[in-house]
Amino acid sequence: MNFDLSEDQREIKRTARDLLADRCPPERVRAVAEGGGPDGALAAELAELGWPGIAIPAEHDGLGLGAVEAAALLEELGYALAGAPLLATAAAAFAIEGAGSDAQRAEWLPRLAAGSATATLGIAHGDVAALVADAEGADAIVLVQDGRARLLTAAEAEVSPLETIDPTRRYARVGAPPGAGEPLPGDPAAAVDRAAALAAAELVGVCQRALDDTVAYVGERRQFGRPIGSFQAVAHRCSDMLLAAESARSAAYFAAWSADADPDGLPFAAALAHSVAATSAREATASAIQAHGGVGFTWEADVHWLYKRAQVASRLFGSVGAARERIAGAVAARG
Amino acid sequence: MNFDLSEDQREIKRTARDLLADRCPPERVRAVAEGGGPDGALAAELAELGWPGIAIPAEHDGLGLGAVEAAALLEELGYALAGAPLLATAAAAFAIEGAGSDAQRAEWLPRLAAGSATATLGIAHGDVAALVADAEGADAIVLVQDGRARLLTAAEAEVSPLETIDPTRRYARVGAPPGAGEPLPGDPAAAVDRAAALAAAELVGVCQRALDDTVAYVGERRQFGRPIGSFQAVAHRCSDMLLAAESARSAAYFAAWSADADPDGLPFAAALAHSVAATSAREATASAIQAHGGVGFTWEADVHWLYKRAQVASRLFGSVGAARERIAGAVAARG
Amino acid sequence: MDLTFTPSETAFRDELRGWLADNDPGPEPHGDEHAHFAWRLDWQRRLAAAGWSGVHWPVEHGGRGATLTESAIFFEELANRRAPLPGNVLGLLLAGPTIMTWGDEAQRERHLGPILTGEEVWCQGFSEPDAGSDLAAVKTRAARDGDGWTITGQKVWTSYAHHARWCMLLARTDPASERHRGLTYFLLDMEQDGVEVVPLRQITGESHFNELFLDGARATDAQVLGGEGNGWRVAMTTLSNERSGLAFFHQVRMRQLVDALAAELAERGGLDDPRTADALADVAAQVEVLRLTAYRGLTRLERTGEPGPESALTKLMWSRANQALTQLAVDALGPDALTAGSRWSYELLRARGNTLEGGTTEILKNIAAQRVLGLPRAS
Amino acid sequence: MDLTFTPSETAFRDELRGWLADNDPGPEPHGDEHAHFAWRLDWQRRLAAAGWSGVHWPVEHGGRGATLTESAIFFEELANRRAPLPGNVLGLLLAGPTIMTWGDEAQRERHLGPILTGEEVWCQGFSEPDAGSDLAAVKTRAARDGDGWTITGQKVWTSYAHHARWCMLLARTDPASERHRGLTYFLLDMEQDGVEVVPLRQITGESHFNELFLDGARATDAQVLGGEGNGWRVAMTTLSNERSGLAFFHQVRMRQLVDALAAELAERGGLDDPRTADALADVAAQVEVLRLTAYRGLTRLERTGEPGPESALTKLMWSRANQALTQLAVDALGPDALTAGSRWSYELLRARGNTLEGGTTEILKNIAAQRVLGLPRAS
Repeated sequence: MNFDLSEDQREIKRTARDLLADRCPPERVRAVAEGGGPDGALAAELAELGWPGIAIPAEHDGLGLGAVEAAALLEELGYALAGAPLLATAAAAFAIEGAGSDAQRAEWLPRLAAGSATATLGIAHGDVAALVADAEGADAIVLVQDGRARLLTAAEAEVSPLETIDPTRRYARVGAPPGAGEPLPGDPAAAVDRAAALAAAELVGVCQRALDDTVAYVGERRQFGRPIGSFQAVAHRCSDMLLAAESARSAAYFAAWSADADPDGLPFAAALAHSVAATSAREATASAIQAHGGVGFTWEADVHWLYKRAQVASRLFGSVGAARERIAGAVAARG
Repeated sequence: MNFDLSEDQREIKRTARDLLADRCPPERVRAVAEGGGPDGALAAELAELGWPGIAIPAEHDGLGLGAVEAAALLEELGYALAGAPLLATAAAAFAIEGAGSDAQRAEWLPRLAAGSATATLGIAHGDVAALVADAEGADAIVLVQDGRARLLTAAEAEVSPLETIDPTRRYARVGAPPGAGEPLPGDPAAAVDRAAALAAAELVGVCQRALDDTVAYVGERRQFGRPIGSFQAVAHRCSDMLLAAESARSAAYFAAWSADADPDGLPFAAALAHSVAATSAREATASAIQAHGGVGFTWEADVHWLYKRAQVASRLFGSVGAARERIAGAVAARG
Repeated sequence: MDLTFTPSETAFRDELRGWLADNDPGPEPHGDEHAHFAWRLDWQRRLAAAGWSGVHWPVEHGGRGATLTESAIFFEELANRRAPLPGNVLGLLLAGPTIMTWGDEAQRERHLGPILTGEEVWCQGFSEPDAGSDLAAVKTRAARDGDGWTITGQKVWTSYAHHARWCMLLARTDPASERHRGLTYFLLDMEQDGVEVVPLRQITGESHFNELFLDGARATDAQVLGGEGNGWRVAMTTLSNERSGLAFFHQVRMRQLVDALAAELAERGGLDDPRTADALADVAAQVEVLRLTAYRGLTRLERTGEPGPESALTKLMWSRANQALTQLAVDALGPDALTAGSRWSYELLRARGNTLEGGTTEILKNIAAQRVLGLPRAS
Repeated sequence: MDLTFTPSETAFRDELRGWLADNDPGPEPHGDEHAHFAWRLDWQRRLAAAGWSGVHWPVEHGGRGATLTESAIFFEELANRRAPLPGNVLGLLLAGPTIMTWGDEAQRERHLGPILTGEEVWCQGFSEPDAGSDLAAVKTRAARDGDGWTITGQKVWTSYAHHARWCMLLARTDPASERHRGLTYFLLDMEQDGVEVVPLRQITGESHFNELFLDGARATDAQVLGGEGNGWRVAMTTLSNERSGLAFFHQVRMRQLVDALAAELAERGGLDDPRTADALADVAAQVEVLRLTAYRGLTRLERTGEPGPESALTKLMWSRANQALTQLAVDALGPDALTAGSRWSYELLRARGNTLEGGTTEILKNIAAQRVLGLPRAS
């Protein structure tokens, strides 16, 4: 029993934190968001480092690490609100690896690992996925629909850019006529769960950033002659944010570990991670705005990007309500 | 537009507050609860004063006042956790007055007003009402079932005493074979709504008592060298309790006024009062225990009676979920 | 207790309704903040021309002498008709009544008329960057300079400053003073060098608030309101007028939002999900309680002349309900509702300001605890 | 990261499971608190006889030398088998480790054995009526008296006091001292005049806690633990041992409660209501997160020797989850669940204590803010 990152995994996380702190300071995040993103230079640099292929098997030229390592990385990308499409590519790679044919794997995974191609994954209802991350410019789009997946090239998919309240990432609505693209022969369910685990990890980073920025602010900012963090209402708000962040972290890491080591437990763990991380991230980022006082409501304070990311990213792989339904089903079944 | 008690109504409330403070101090409430209630002496005294007949028309020997006056009284009975069956009798009287025949009114209302008979009302599903206040010893029991009501005498009803967590009042399960008792010819819906308005008013009193006792305690009790009420976490908890109490009061008074003056608005107002008062009372009384610290968890501190009353009384005329369904239906309909 | 209107209140409402039926504010301009404000000012001019501006002002000052209830009705009916607030809302609700209370004849004469018509717009210069919720920490300095004053400092959250001709300005005239003492209330002319207005962008992308930089701005003795060193008391008059009638405008707007959400959900079948219906009922109940509590506060104010606990609570209720409502909308309507510029995503973001503007939730709970419940202050 | 057990952990668990399969604690006595406690003491005697008492104690002191994970497994398995906590749980978790850390040879020799077997039960005399959550405000006075001490004062919330032979007692030995200084930690013999135990009835009707009145109680110098004036540090050792293994017992119990509620709801068709299913999922998720976070804390403690933020948080999670769970049960199961003495009504009332016992929610949030997040203390 060891429920913590290994030294190697912590090293990945530290490296990512340092690199992204340098490359994605708040000014950069704002510039990307105001410029409509994505951050091409950053994406290129991360591809150089092999990050897009972190969880792609070595036989397909990836780094061959696991979902836990990918989660550690995604947490830092969320922490920095980095404008690089790693979550999208990882999600699509999971699907191609897990449900694709040998030929599909050989065609796509090495290019995704190298960053010479990007991909994304969307959950479709009636041939349309309402919210897909980084679909514009993606070379491949995996649409999961009623338990089956198909792979569309950029030419085959109908990508309508969607300007959401979260401009730190590009989103789109993606449709495809019935029969367009080529089917992935396998069951994509596990890949969607793995993607949900990584999305949850990204939200853990969002929670942690909201907490860190808030703790720093309320320790400095003075009112009524003392730092506002010494007011119990503010201090307890920060404690609640800590609770939210650590809850999300427990659930997201658990889902990532399940993805690597416990396939039977993955559906429950992924639903748990989605539900807990989404709730935590919304609460923690709303709290961050509140704890910053009037300043938190201004564009320049930058905490709003976290709130906006939390709101939109929570919906990427379904609703919290749907995740809760899966949890309730699992609990009823084990009774 | 005047949304406040009139001077006469405030006088009724003040009189009740003073009388009950004298007759029902915490020691008395505890004695009644530990002895299994009810408080016969108190009930007799209140009957002398005509309180059971406060909303019974003068032509039936009642005081002929309205639901607002009754609500003001019930609020004080809740504030004191008085062990007298006035809510039950008022609920039954509403049904007999509103849905009964002339003969039924003439038979029962004068006796209920005089306190020479008591009655109660229960919501039945499948011939059984799961939770009825003060049914033991009641001379008449009105069972409302699928929109129709029937009146049972003590001999006709099967009353099984129910020991709930709230021993400040007696509750029972009441069953009756199909066809037992005599039907009330009219529609009892408005009577049930009026009863719910009074139950909500009673819970307003419970909220207010929880607040008053807590404010008194945290103003006195010192820790870390200062009154605990000066800690922001405690102070804000009290503010939340105030918010809960005033929310419940707004909703309960509105329902009582609607009962007197706006029959069309009553169903919505009653559901609102039930939902808001139940939620507020549970929150405020739980908060009262918490704000009292470890002492609040002791039998001797007496705040637990308020919590227990809030839990059980919230269910007297249906669940909060059912009230919410009615609210949602009303909102959808007005859209 | 009577939640219906009296005959005279009904007459007032019907007269207003009649006028509103004939006087449409016209379509709301979207996207252009200046056009939007011009629309609101024009609306105020039309209200004023018909005698509907400053309804709660005494007749002697050009108002209609409306009762508090009539004033509430006025704002409710405006909202019911989806008319905007008058452009010079701060002048009507804050500056005007404060000048009536503390102003001398010349000040009343000079200012009240242009406030009523909207000819001169007002803003409020109380908050400062370092002071935040702590009003007594005002640092803006007004120094005696010949027969007038020279003012230096910075204000923040000054809504309408970029449209305003005048500012209700709180500044420290006694440099040795601390906290509430040594403050003076100025009627500051915004049209001068030394006054710079910089818009402050909100998280919604709009700029409704401003920073106000004062660098050697001038005020005359005649522009001091209520006397030198008396600024705290004058400011309290302004604050006690805050939110009075507006609660009723907000309350109707909240109800409109609830109804709009219910309609949109019903159209999509969203109310078939009992979870959504339950959450909608919860929010609708909060909004209804807000309405009722606002009326209770109004009655109390009419009866006693003192605001009761209700007035401290409606702001808390409103902000909480609006945040819950907008989150529900986004949850229940799905990704469509998260589109930038869509109604619900705008409302979601805007609602985050509700627990900050006009007194943060934390400050309002302090006030409720100390002033309403009488709890001891934190030492 | 590996959430499976190592071979040695599995071996430990299997050995324990094997023993538990052969050794049933027997039916839980209901309604008679003394019989219930006797049952738990008997259970401890059987655990001790088989070498399963004090599993986390070093072998040299009669324990099993279990790792933290094994200790967690021990408590989980106990809960899984619905076995009770050992009767002398405060001796095993608090008194024993504190005596190992601070005791001299004679104290260890005298006390550790009877703690392990349950022969001598311990209680904890820290809290006082006027001190509440403020441990440094201890007023109980121990006065030098010949070659020993005479102790006068009052303690409260002393669970097990009515069964205890010994008490971990914190008293002030320097009457001029303030706050943390001048306190001394005594191993107080409860079997003497001058010690009176008065049960404190809880809102559930039970009496698991007591008031402890000390009126001239005696202690010898040999009964001082860790030296005169060093009581605060010794007490901190006791507190840092609090809740360690118990979190895992609670966590399994919470999961059992979730499962029991799910089964009861399923039987009545309650889960067909999406509102109920959603609320159940919420609570189940909280309980799962509690379990996971407790494991993360355990790993951190094993790796660094220092409890991480997790240990401060699991108590907050547990208390919140249990209050939500029991309210849901009562809401969803209807009036039946409100019957006095029924499972769910008992759990509902008992859960109110969760946010008070073992550190109130307010104190734990202070700790999280100051010690974990490094926020400034309130002045």
